[in-house]
Amino acid sequence: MTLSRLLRHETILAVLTVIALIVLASLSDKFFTTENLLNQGRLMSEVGLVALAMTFVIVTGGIDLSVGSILGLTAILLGVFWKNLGLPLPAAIALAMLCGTFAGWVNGYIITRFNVPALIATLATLALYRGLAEGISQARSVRGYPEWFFFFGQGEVLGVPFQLWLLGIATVIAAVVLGLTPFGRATYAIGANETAARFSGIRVNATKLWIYSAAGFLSALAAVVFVSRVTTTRSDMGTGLELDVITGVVLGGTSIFGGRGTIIGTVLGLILIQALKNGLALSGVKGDGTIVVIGLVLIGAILVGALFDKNRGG
Amino acid sequence: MMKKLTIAALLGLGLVSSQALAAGWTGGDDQATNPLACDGTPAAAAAMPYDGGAPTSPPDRKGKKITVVDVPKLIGIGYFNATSKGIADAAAELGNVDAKTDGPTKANIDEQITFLDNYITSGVDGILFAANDPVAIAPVLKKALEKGINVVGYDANSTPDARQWFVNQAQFNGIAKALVDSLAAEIGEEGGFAIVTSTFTTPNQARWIAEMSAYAEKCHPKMKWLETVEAQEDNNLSFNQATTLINKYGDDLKGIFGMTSVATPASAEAVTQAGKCGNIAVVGLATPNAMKPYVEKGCVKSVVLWNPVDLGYAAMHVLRAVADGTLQGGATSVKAGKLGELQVINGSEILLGAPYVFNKDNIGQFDF
Amino acid sequence: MGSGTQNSDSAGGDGATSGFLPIELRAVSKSFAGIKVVSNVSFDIRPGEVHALMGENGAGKSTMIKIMAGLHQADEGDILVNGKVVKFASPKDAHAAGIATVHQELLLFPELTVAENIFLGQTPKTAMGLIDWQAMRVRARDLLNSLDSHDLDIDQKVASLSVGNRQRIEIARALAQDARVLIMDEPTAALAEADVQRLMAIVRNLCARGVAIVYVSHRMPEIFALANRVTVLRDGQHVATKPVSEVDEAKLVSMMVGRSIDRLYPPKQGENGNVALELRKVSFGKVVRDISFSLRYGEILGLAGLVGSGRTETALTIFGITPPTSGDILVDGKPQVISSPEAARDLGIAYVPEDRGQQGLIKAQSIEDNIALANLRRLMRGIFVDAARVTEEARKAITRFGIRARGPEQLVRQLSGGNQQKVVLGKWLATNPRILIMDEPTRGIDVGAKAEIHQLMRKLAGEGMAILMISSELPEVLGMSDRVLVMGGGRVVAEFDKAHATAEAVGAEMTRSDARDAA
Amino acid sequence: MTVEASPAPLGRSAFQRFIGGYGQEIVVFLSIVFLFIVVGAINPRFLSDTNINSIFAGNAYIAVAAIGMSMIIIAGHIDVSVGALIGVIATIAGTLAVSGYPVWVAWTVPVLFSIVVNGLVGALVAYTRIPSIVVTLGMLSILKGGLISATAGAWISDMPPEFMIAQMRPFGIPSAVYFMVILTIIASLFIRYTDFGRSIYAVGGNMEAARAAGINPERTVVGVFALHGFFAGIAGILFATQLQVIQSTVPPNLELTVITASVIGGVSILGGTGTVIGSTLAAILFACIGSALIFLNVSAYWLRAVLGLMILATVLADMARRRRAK
Repeated sequence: MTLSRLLRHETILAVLTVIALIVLASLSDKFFTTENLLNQGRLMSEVGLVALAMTFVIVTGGIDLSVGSILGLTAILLGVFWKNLGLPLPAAIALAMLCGTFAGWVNGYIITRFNVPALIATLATLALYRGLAEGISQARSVRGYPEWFFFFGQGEVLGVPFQLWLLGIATVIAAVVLGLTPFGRATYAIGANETAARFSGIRVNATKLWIYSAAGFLSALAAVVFVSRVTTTRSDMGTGLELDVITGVVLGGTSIFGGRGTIIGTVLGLILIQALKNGLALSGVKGDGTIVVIGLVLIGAILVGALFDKNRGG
Repeated sequence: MMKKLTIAALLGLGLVSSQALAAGWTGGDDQATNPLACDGTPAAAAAMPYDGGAPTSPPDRKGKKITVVDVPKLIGIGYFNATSKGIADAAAELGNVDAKTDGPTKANIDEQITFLDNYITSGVDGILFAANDPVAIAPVLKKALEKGINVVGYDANSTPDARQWFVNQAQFNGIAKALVDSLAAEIGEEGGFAIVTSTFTTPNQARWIAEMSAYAEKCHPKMKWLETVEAQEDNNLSFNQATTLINKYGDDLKGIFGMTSVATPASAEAVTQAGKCGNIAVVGLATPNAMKPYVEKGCVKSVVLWNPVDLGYAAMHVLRAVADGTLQGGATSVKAGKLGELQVINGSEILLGAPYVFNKDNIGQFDF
Repeated sequence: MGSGTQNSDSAGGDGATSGFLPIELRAVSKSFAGIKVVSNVSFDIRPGEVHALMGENGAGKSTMIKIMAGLHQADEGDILVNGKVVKFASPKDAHAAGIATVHQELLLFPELTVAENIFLGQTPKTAMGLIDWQAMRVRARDLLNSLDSHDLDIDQKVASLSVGNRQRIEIARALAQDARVLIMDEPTAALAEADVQRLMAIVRNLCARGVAIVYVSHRMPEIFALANRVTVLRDGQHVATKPVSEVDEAKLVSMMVGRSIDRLYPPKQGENGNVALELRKVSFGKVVRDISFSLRYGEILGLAGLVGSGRTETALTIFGITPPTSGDILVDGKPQVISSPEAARDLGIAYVPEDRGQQGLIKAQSIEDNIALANLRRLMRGIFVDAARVTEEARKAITRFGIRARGPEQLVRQLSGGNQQKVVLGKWLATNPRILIMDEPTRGIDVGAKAEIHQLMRKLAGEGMAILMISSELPEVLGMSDRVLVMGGGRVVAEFDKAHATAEAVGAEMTRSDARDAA
Repeated sequence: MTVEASPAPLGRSAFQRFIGGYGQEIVVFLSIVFLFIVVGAINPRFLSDTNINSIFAGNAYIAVAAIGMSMIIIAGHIDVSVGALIGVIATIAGTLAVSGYPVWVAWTVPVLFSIVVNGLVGALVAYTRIPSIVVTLGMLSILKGGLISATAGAWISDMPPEFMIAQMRPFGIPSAVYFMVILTIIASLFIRYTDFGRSIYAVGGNMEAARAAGINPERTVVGVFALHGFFAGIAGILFATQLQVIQSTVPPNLELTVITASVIGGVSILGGTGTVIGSTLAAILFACIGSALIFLNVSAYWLRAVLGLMILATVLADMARRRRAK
């Protein structure tokens, strides 16, 4: 009962995704090919990684607008640590990811310690982190990374893009943590009723700190993949990422009010968006038309979900 | 308390920055500059071997109808509308090209890559691009070459091996010279000026500013750079930033450089609305249509730009020539329709010509 | 308004002619999703009377109230106002007919001022049709003064007010509407004793002005002190409407429950054991000051006092929500640092909080999810939550506490108040606590469920559990406690053993402490 | 607490009520004064009438849009599509103006369009209970994509001079400033002195209580979105007529600026409280900061970091103030 309740939106979404795939495949014979699909997987990896963490964030009833800025900041730090400070690249990567995770932790700290609504706190850090990226880099790009580094963003393992493996593993971990562990239960409980969760002995602040740090960590991981994929570092990387990520998560059925949502839904939401972007482009629809379609699908899918909910009573 | 800290931090940053500025003008990049001679003697063009890439076993496209996609930095600004028009004109003229323009709505490297990737999959014959980042775009362009697609850049280059040819509207140092000389002529050798650019990360603008800085140091050493401000590709922000500069420097500000086709008209507007026409010169890169009102009123004397319609036109012709196999590595010139023979420089670049300086007398003749 | 009340005698006698009844219900029925929650109910309300509406939770009282308030529309039957059939499409229509409601959950706007809360929806206007704030403030002051609430600041935001004061605002709000019928849904459920007295005075005051009151409460003493007539509902059916003089408590209960219930508090079983919990000069800021007491295994210690006297605050300090700023807490004789509810739970302390909906339960989740929440670490297999054991644990609780539910996966928000409370209890008892703190354990719970919970508390104490009970219902404190502590101004002001804990003595200490607090 | 403040004759004094009701607004106002004094002391040109004029005029359209946004947030909702909407309005207005329609048509039709579009958004939010952030996120895509599809990004220029309402300068002051000031005053009075205005607070503060008080929350939500559409429409017209050309694209990040102005102005993101004066002051504060940073020679590279820091500082100061108030 509970499961079916949670899966209701996901079911609609799955049906919608399948329909979209069929329609798109019939519109262009280049769409449903292994090569294209794997390539699309590569392109959605960065958004996907961040969306996993964002699902947790939104399930707790929060939001994180600063993920794109954290991605930019991490990318810049990676470059600066390596080129300007002369650290070995692996150390630079590790240190930059640590900083990205710390940026996420700072979000969590502001939110839990000062009781600032997440939307406001991360609106401020959205500007702050991007500003730090610009200030530290002085708007200079860092290029000329060694060849081995490009493996993260361009390499393949068993014919599948490396970052798709990364996304797959992260997805499984996230789904397991959210669906099957006490941490996941705590996440839902916090989103549904934070006070009651605290009164039940759930460590609310610690849980939130973990989640925002994880959002920072996954944004940082996405930054490494991104830098490796495009072979350069710029301070404007990841601009606007937050809207793509939030659209995917919300389309996936996670309630923006918290307490409800699944990783499966998020993954379906991401696939649907990526399939639309790619499939419509392949069938000759221009980018601006695709944006309109995605907006309509977002409203439509949530609308259908809401109507179904109403019909079942509750 | 918090506020005091903020102010302290703010002042601290201010100090830091003013020291850091000694090196060059804010907004310039850190690559080597190559300022032209002050008197305009052309630099000796060292012949370079072809350094562009080559598509892997492309099909024979000679004379056949090809589909071409043009992915500019972003769509929805006047400049790329003009290049897009040039491409469409050339395609219509050639008759055997099916060309369309598509791209991101923001100058975003990631989205541009996604667009290119999708078009590679959909199986186009040729790609025209203006890169948001020369390095970031390289992998996806190389992928296109591997698929046997002909790749030609214009406006903003990629690393040379990631494309076949690049149509260069004007060399960076040439633009820099034209801009700085124009402003010096208007405000004199000792005037103070400021720069309104898009963002510090935009490669072309950063390159120009660096070259301008180098050229000014060499040829107009007493001109006083005041500061550079960012204004995105946003009309209103450009206007506000330019207005603030005018208010801040008062009579010390004699001129403004607009580095983009958005910033220049907005700066001219700011000067107009501040009632400073004739006191503050505006020189910059811009499309003639946006500048006509200011040039005709005499508020702006000269606008520097190549003709973007011609740029798109040339790029399309180059792509056709590449597809037909008539343009190959080592060539010294290429025929580009009504533009005639264009010269090959730097190994794999095709020079559109010298930058064009629009003024009151000729601006009425252009419509783009 | 006011012209139609000429035959309102203050005692609410039976002389009213039906043509001028402020409200009359005829054979009203209402179904939700095919289930009939109210079936064929008829009664009337006379001017100036207090009409008690009674019944167990789920009997249909709330639905009846909502129908009268215009929030629900009856499927069948008629509502008559002044003898005319009316249709209430929205609360606005009910207001226009002179019917106002003081909802149990106090429907106020926390961020708006007292004055505005009273008048929102019917603000005084200037000649230009704009809101006349000055007139609004003057009238708000007058209304509150007429309710003997001179101390309420009309410019204060409601967010910072106590429950009793919020209720006064709701009543003032009803008066501002010139209400002829005032429906009060469990008005005393969240009130401390002194506030209850004050409320009863206000109710009498209103009746004297000719306002009819529909009074819903589970508390018998109030019914007999206030009501003229009583209507009893059971399972959506109308059992009877009688003058209060014709019934006694036992009779009312049997009408409500359909069977007789032992209303006696269960006696103590077994002997006290060792000291389970000891507080030594524990303080938290200014709300909990120098509290010292000890609680033994097998003992039920009652904590009495007015709302705001520091009872709940003390419980929160013990439970780690607001860890003590000074003093020591000893569990089993060992000093412990309790910095979070988690730490408290791990020491075997459980807390059934005062606000069930906000603090006790996650209403949007199922019974099993709620019960598992405090027990996650115990219900694991490896690093995963063992779903089967979660369900099993919930089944056990459902059986053990007689929770009436479709099954472990039913959502908590669909349960009645009593059953919800049992879920909270189930959650905490599943942690195998040795010390149980129960804050208002039977607030808003019907008679039947109340008795069950009292029985259960006794049984647990008999099995050796140490229980600290906080209650605003004096009879409950006296009936259940082995020992009573009275709090006031954040301090313990008096202690009584069972023999000396009389209503008079404890009540006197409670109010005396109130005076001390104000000083 | 059962013990309330000691009885006053009626309530609090007018001064106490002012401080209590406009805490955050006063903070923002003092910040503006503070900036004027400090920056003015360092560089007196900051206080020149031209600079003050441009500070007030430059962000006037943001202030006007933030009036509507504040109402939306007070009602417990949010609109992330306002930037795209303003871009669309500006384009429609410009297109009408260059197509030879009378200027009053070019001014009013886009505003009506904006009211209708946002009214529909409001209806979707109110009657289907889809969170407003989701609906407006979708609208953002639709408006943005639709605008580019329709215009292909062609700039609009050569608009008739009488169309350029934001550039008119009655009595030497930019007309955008009049719009900002007058609309703020009207909106403040409206939201304080009309039933509809108060119902916005009621719905945002406690939806069920509002319903019980005889307010129709759905209608209020539709109304407040339509009202927001009105202000966004005016903002769009000001935006369109500020310069000689209209870019006919979506102004970048405008929605975030507008929302930030509302929030810094003291509107709680949780709904139910705030005023429209605060957001206007905040929009002016932003213009002040933007200008001050240039005047103080803050390196442009660090500008955004400083702005973020200041937003954070304001938010934390507000939180501290609220905690003290409790």
